Amino acid sequence: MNYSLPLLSIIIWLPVFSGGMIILATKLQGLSIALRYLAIIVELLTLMILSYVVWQFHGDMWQMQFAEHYKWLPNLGIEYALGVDGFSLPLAFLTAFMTLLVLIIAPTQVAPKDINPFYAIFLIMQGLMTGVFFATDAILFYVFFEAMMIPMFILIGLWGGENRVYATFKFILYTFIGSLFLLVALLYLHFVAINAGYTGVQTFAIDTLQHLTLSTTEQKYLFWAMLFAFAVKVPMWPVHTWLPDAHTEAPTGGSVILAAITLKIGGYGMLRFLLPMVPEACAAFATTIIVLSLIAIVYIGLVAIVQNDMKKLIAYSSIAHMGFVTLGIFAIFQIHSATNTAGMGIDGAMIQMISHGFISGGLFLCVGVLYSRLHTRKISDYGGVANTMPVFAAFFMLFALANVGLPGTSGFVGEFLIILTSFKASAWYTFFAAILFVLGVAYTLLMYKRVMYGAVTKNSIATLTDLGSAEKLAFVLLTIAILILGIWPNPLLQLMRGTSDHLVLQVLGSN
Amino acid sequence: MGKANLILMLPEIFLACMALLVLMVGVFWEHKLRYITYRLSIFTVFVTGIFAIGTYSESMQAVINNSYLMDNFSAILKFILCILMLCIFLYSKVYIDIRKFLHAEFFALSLFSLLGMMVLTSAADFLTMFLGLELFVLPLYATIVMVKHQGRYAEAAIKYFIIGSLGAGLLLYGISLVYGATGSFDFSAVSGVQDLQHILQLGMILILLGIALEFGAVPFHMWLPDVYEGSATAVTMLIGTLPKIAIFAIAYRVLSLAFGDVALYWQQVILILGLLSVIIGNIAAIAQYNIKRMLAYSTIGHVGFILLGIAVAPQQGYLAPLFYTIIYAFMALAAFALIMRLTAQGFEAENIEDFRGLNRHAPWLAFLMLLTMFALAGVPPLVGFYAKFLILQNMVANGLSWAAILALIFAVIGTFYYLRVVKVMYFEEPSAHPHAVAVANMSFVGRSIVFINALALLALGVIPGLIVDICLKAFR
Amino acid sequence: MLQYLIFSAILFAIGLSGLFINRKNIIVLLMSIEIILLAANTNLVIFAKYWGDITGQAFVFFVMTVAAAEAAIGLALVVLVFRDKQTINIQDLDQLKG
Amino acid sequence: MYDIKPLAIIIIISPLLGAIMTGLFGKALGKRNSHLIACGLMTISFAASCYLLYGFLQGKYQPWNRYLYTWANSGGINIGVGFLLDNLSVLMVAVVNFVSLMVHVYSIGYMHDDPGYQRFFCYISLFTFAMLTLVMANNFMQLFFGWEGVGVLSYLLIGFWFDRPSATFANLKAFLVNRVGDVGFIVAIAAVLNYTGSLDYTSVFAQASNIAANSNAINLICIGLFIGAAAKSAQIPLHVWLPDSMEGPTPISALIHAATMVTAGVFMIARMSPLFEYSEMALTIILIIGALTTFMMGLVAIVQTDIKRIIAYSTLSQLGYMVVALGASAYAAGILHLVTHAFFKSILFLAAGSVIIALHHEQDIMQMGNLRRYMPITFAAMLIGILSMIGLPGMAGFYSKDLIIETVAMSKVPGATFAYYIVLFSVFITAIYSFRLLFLVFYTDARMSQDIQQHLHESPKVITIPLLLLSIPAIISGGILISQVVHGFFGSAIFVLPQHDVISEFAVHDFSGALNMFLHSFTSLPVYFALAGGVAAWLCYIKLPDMPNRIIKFNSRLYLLLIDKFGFDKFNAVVIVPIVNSIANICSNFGDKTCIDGVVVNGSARVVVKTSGLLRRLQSGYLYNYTFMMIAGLFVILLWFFVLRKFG
Repeated sequence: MNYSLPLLSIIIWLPVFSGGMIILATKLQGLSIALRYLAIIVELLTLMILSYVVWQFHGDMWQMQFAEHYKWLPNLGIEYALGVDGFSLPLAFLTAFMTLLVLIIAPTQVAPKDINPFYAIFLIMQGLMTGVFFATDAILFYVFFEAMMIPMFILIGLWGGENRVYATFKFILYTFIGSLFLLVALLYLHFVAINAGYTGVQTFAIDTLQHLTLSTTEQKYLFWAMLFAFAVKVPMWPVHTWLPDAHTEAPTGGSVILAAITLKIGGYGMLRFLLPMVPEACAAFATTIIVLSLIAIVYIGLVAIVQNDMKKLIAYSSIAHMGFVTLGIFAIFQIHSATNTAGMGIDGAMIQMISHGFISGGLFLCVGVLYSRLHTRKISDYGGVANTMPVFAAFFMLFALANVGLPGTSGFVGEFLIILTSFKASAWYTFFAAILFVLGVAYTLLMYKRVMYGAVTKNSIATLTDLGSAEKLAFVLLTIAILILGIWPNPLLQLMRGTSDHLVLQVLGSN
Repeated sequence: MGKANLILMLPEIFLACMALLVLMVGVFWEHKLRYITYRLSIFTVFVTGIFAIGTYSESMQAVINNSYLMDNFSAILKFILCILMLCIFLYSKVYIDIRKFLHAEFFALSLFSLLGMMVLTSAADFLTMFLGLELFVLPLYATIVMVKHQGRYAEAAIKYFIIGSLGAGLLLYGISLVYGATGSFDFSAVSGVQDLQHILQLGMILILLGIALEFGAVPFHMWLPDVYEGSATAVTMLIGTLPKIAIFAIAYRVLSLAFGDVALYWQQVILILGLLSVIIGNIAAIAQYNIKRMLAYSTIGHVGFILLGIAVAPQQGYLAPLFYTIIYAFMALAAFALIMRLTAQGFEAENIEDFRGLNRHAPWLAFLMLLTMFALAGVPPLVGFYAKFLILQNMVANGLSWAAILALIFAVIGTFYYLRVVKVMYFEEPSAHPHAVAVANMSFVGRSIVFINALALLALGVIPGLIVDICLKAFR
Repeated sequence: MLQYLIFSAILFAIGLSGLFINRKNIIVLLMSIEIILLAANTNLVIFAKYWGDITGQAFVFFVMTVAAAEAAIGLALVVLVFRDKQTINIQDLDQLKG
Repeated sequence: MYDIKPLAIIIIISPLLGAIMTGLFGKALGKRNSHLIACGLMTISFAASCYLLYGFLQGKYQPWNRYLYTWANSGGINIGVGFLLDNLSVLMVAVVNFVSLMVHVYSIGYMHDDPGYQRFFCYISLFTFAMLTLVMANNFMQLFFGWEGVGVLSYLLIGFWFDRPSATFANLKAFLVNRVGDVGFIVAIAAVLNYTGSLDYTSVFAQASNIAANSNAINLICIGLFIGAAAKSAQIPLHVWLPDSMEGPTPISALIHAATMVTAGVFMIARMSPLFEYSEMALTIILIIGALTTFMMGLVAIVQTDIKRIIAYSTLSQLGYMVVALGASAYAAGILHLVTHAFFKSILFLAAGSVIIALHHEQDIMQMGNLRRYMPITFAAMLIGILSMIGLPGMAGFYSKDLIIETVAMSKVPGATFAYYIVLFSVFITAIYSFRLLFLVFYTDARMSQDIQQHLHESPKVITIPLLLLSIPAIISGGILISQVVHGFFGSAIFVLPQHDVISEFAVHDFSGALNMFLHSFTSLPVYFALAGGVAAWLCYIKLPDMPNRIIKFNSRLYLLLIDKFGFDKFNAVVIVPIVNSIANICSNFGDKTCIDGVVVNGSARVVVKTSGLLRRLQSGYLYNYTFMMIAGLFVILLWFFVLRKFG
C-alpha cells in the first residue's frame, strides 16, 4: 500500500504541534477563544483522519499497515517507524475519542484562565500516547512511552488535588522504575538481534525482536524485566498502589486519560512485546500471572468496597477490571484444547481494555461533574443527588452498570470473552474471576446508592444544577460508544481479527 | 618538528597570546573601556573556536616530538570547549558585574584554563598531560576568588585547591612509576609493554585515580559539592561544564593510547567507581536544599555514568561516554544559566525554595528549567535520555545488564530531585518575596542563548542523530 | 635503587598522611602537597638515572615550576582565608558542608 | 411455512421502542402520551405474541430458530443474536406479554401521581424487552443478556422510590444476591463453551450426551446453572432478596417478583432440560432445595403481617413447587405452574396494590379488615387468585399443582419421596396463609382508622379491569393447557430421558382429560390438605381470634424462628457482611496501606532519604575528613586491586 500522506505521523504530531502552539499563544489574550476552538478542531480533524485509517484498514491482515519508515538514528539501529495493526488502531482511536471528551468537558472543570494550557497539555499527551501505539520501533515506543509521562506529571501537579505532589511523585517514580527494566530488556534483545545477524535499522524493529531465538533462561529474565514495566502500567497487584493516588489527585481530565489510556499501554505492551518476544517464559509463568490477576480481581475488589473517596473507589475498580485483561492474556497459555480458540482471550483482553477506557472514563467524568459542583470527592458528603440531577443520575447509572459488566454494555463483552477463555484453562480461574461480578456490584452500586440515592438532606445537594450542554454532549457520546460496543462488538473484533489470530499463531503456534 | 606542523597549534598559540593580551588590557584600559576585556575574550574564544575546527582533518598528525596530537577528536572537542566557553562568557557578562568580579582577571584566567583544557585534549604524553592539567586547574582555583568580597569563596577555593593538588600529586606519582616501568613518557610506550609489573600497575591505578579525582568520582567526590556551592554561579558554571570534557578527553587519551591493551586491568576499577558514583551521587542529592549543591551531587551521578561508559569502552568504543560528556556539559550549562537568571543585586538563587512558584512569574523560565531538569533526569524525548541510552547499550552489549539495571535504578531515584525542582516551580504557590527575575541580570544575547540552549535539549532529543554524528566523526 | 624508591614512597606516605592527620593549619597542607610532589620528583630522578634517560629529569623541572605556581596560588588563597576569617585553622573552614 | 421473523421482531422491538420513547422523550411527551405509547406498543407486542401462540397451538408454525446478526466472532466461535421460537418460548412470551400489558394498564392508575411516571413506564417496557430476550434467546450469551437485563431492571424498579433508604437497601441486596447466582451461571456458561465449543442451544443440546460422559462436567454445568436459577427464582438460600424487593411499587411486584422475572430460573432450567436430564445429582439438589423452599417459606408466610410480604413469601413457596417439578424431571408441570402462577399471583399482587392504594399505602394486614364491603371487585379478584393458588379443583392452580404433586410422587430421582411429602404438606400451609390473608383483609372487623374508612372506595377502572382480565386465565388456563401439556405440547423444546419421564407416565396411567382430573381430585389427598388448611385458617382468624396468640405462647421458639425467617437475613447481616467488610478493611488498610505502600513503597523512599541524610553528615565540611576519605578509598581500591582481585 502506498499512501502519499504520512497519515500516522499527522495523527501523532498534529495535536502535539497544535498543543505547542496553543501554549506559545496563551499569553495573547485576544486569541483565547480562538485557541479553544482550534484545539477542538484539531481534535476533530485527528479523529477524522483516524476514522479514515479505520475505514481503509484491513482487519484480516496482521501486517503493519500505513507503515512509515524514516531514518532517525541509523547509527544506533533506531528508526522512526510507525504502523498500525488491529491492536494499535482501536487503542489509538480510543485515545483520540477520550481526549475529545475531555476537551469538551474541560471548560466546566478548570478555571477559564487555565483552559488553554489545559487543552494544550491534553493535545500533546494525546499525540504522544498515540505514538506509543503506532511505534513499530522498540526505542521509538520507549521514547513515547516515557515522554507521555511528562505532560501527565505536569497535569496532575498543576491541577491536581491537595495531595497531588505525593501522588505525582509516586506515579512517575513507579513508572520510571518499571520502564527502566524494559529499556534494559530491549537493549538486550537488540544485541541478540545483532548477534543473530540483523543489521542497521532492523535491530530495534519490534518485528525483528519478535523473531529472535532466545534460550529459556534468557526468556525468563527478559520476561520479568518487561513484565515489570507493563505490570506497573496495567497495573497489576502488587505494583498498583500508585494508581489510586494518582487517579484521586488528578484533575478530572487527567483521571479520565489515566484510566482510559495510560493503563491500556500496559496491556498493549504485553501484547506487543511480552507475548511474541518471550512466549516460552510467558507459558512458564502464566500461572503466576494468572494468580496475580485473580488476586487483583478479588483483593482489589474487596478493597474498593471500603473506600470513601469516589475517585479512589473507581481507581481500585480499574485495577480489578484490568486484572481481567491480564487474566485473558495469560489464560491462553494454559488452554489445552484447540489453540485457535485462544484468540478469544486476546480478543477479550483487547475489548476489555477499550471498554474499560470508555467506562472508567465515564465514571471519572461523573465524579468530575460532581466535584466541579461541590468540590469534594468524599462519598459521605453526598446523598440524594438523583433528586436534583436526574439526567446526570441516568448517565451515572448507565456507567455504573457498564462497570459491573451488564450485558448490552461494553463492559460485558470483554469480561464475558475472558471468562469463557479462562475456563478452558481452569474452572477455578473462572470462579475467582466471576467473583468480581458480585464485588463489582457491591462497590459500584454501593457508591451509587450512597451518592445518588436517598432523600436530600444537605443544602448543598438541594441546590445542585443538572448537567450542562457540554457535559451532556460528552456523556451522550460515551453512552453511544458503550452501547454500540456492547450490542455489537463484532466489527471491532473483525478489525483485529488478523492481528489477534496472528499473535496466537506466533505465541502458541509451536505447541 | 617542522614549521608547517606548528600551524596546527594555531588555536592554542593564539589563545595563549590573547589571554596575555586580555590580562594586559585589563591592567591598563579596563577602567576606561568598561567591557573591553569581555569583548576581547569573546573575540578570542570565537576565533580560537574557528581555528580549532580548522584543524579538523581526516588524518591524525602529531607535533612536538609526538607529544601533541591533532586529530578529529581534539579538533571537535576544542571546538566544543570554545562554544561552551563562549556561552559562559555571554551568560556571565552582567552577572559578574552584579557580583563585582574582577573582569580582566576572570576572563584571563578562564582563557588560560581553556588553554589548559585544549592542551589536555591533544596530549599524547604524560608531560603534556600533567602540564595541561595544571594549566587548567590552577587558574580555576584563582577564578573562584576573583571577587571583591570573597566570603566563603575562599573556603571553596582552598578546598578545591588542596584536593585538586592531591589529585595532581597522585597523578604525578603514578606518572613517575609508569616512567620507572617503561623509561618513557609517551603514551604509546606503555602500550608496548605486555607483562605488567606491579610497579606499572600501581602507576596506572594512581593515574586513573588522579583522573577520577579531577572528575569527581566517588570516593574522590567530596570537594565537588563544596566547590559548586561555594563558588559564584558563573564560576560554578565554568567548573561544572568544560572540565568534564577536558578530563574525559585525557581519560580517553590515556586509556586508549597508553592502557588500551591492558584494559582488563582497569575496567573493573572504573566500573566500580562508576557504580559508586551513580549510587552515592544520586542518593546524596536527595537531601539537598541548595540547588547548586544538588546539581553537584547530580554531577557525581552523571560522572558515574560517564565512567560506566568508559569502563566498557575498550570493547564498545568511546562514542557513548563522549556523547554523554558533551550532552551533560550542555545540560549543566543550561541549568546553571537558568539559576543565574534568578540572580539579582544582593540575591543569589541558591535554594530550591527560591524557585517556588516560578511558573507564575516567569513561565518561560520555568519551562526552560523544566526541560533542563527532565533532560538531566534522562527522560525522553529530551536529549539526556539518549546519553544514558548509549551508555546502557554499551553496558548491555558487554554483558553488564545487572550493572545497567543497578545504575538505572539509581538514575530513577535521581529523577526524584530533578522533579522536585519542577514541583517547586509548578505545583507550589510563589513565596512571599517575589522572584528576582530581573531582565538586567543577563544580556539580551545571553538570554537568547540560554533560551536556545535549553530548547536545544528538547530539539536534540527529537533529532539526537546530530550530536551522535559529530561524536562519530571525532573517532573517525 | 630500591632504597631510593622506598624513600620516595615514604615521602609520599608522609605527604598523604599529613593531609588528614593535620587538623589545624592550612600551611601544613600546602607542605604536605609539596612533599607529595617531591616524592614524585625523587622517583622521576631515580628512574631517569635508571633508564639513562634525560626526559625524566627534564620533567622534574617542569614539576618544580608547577609546584612553585601551586605554592603561589595556595599561599595567596591562605592569605585570603586569613583576611576573611582571621584564622587559618582548618576546622574553621566548615561553612560548606552537607 | 410462514416466516415468523417479522412477528418475532415486532414482539421484541415494541417494548424496547416504548422504553426508548418514554425514557428519552418522556418529559416532552407528557404523562398521557407516554403511557399511551408504552401501552400501545405493549398491546402490539401482545397481539403479535397471541397470534404467534395461536399459530403454534394450531400447529401452523414450526419451531423457528434463526440468527439475526453475529454478535461476536472470536476464537473460532460465532456468538450470535437470534431467536428461538418454539412452543415453550412462545407460551412464555404470551404469558409475559399478557401480564406485562395488564401491569402497564394497571400502572396508569397506580402510579398516577408519581413524579417518576414516565421513568416507570420506561423501566417496565424495558423490563419486558429484557424478559422477552431471555425467553426468546437461542444461545447462552443472549440468555445471559436477558438474565442480567431483567436483574438490572428489577434493581432499578425496586429502587424506584430511591429516596427511601429501605428501597435502596433492598434493590442493592437483590442485585447482589442475583449476582452471587450469576457467578454460578457464568461459570456454567463457560463450562458449556469449554465442553461443547458452542454457545448455541441446538448444538449444545445435541452434544449433551457427550458431555454426560464426563459426570463432573455435566454436574458442574447443571449445578452452576441451578445456582443462577436459584438466585433469580429465589430458592433457599438465595431467596433473601425477594421479600425485601417488595419495597418497589406494587405493579412491579406483580410483574417482576411474581409473574415473570422470578420464574426465569424455572424457565431456564426447563429450557436446559437436555442438560439437566443427564445430571442426576443436580436434579436431586434441585428437588431438595425446591421442596425446602416450598415448605419453609410457606411457614414464614403464615406469620407475616405485611400484605405484600405475605404474597412474596407465598411466591417463594410457589416457586419452590415449580422447582420441585423441575427436579422431578416434570419440566412441563413446572412450566404449567409457572403460567398459572403468573396469572394468580399477579392478581394477588395487583389486588393487594388496589387495597394498599385504597388504604393510602397502608400495608399491614392488622390495620385492614372487612374490605369486601368496600372493594367488591378487588375482593372477587383476590378470592379467585387465592382459590387458584391453593388448588381448588377446577381452578388453574389446581391443575398445575396437582400435576406437580402427582409427578413428584412418581419420580424416582433420589429425594423424590421426601419432596413428595413436603409438597403435599405445603398444600396445607398454602391454604393457611392464603386464607389468613383473605380473612384478615376482607373479613373480620375493620381495623383501619376512621378517617380512612370513610373514604374507602373501589379502585378506578384502569386498576380493576386488569384484575378482572387476569382472573379469566387464573381460572381457566389450567384446564385448557393441562391436556396439551401432558401430551407433549412442548415437543422438542423439553427433553426428558425415558427413565425420568414422569409426565408421560402420568399421561398414560392417570390422565384422561381435564374434566376427569377435576373429578378425580376429590379422591386424592391434596384437596383435603387444602381444605384442612382453609378450615384451620377459619378457626384461627374468624372463629377463635385469640387462637394464634395462644399458639405463639405455646411454641414461642418456633414463632420467633419464623419471624426471623429462619435467620437467613440475620446470618447475612451478622456473619457474611461483617466478614467481607473486615477482610476488605484488612486488604485496604493492612495490605495496601501498611504493607505495599507503607513498607515497600514509602519504606524504600524512607531508606533512600535516610541514606541521603547519612551521606550528608559524612560530608562534614572538614578538609581532613575529605582527604582521609579519599586516601582511605585509594587504599581500599589498591588493596582490592592487588590482593583480592583475580585477573583474567
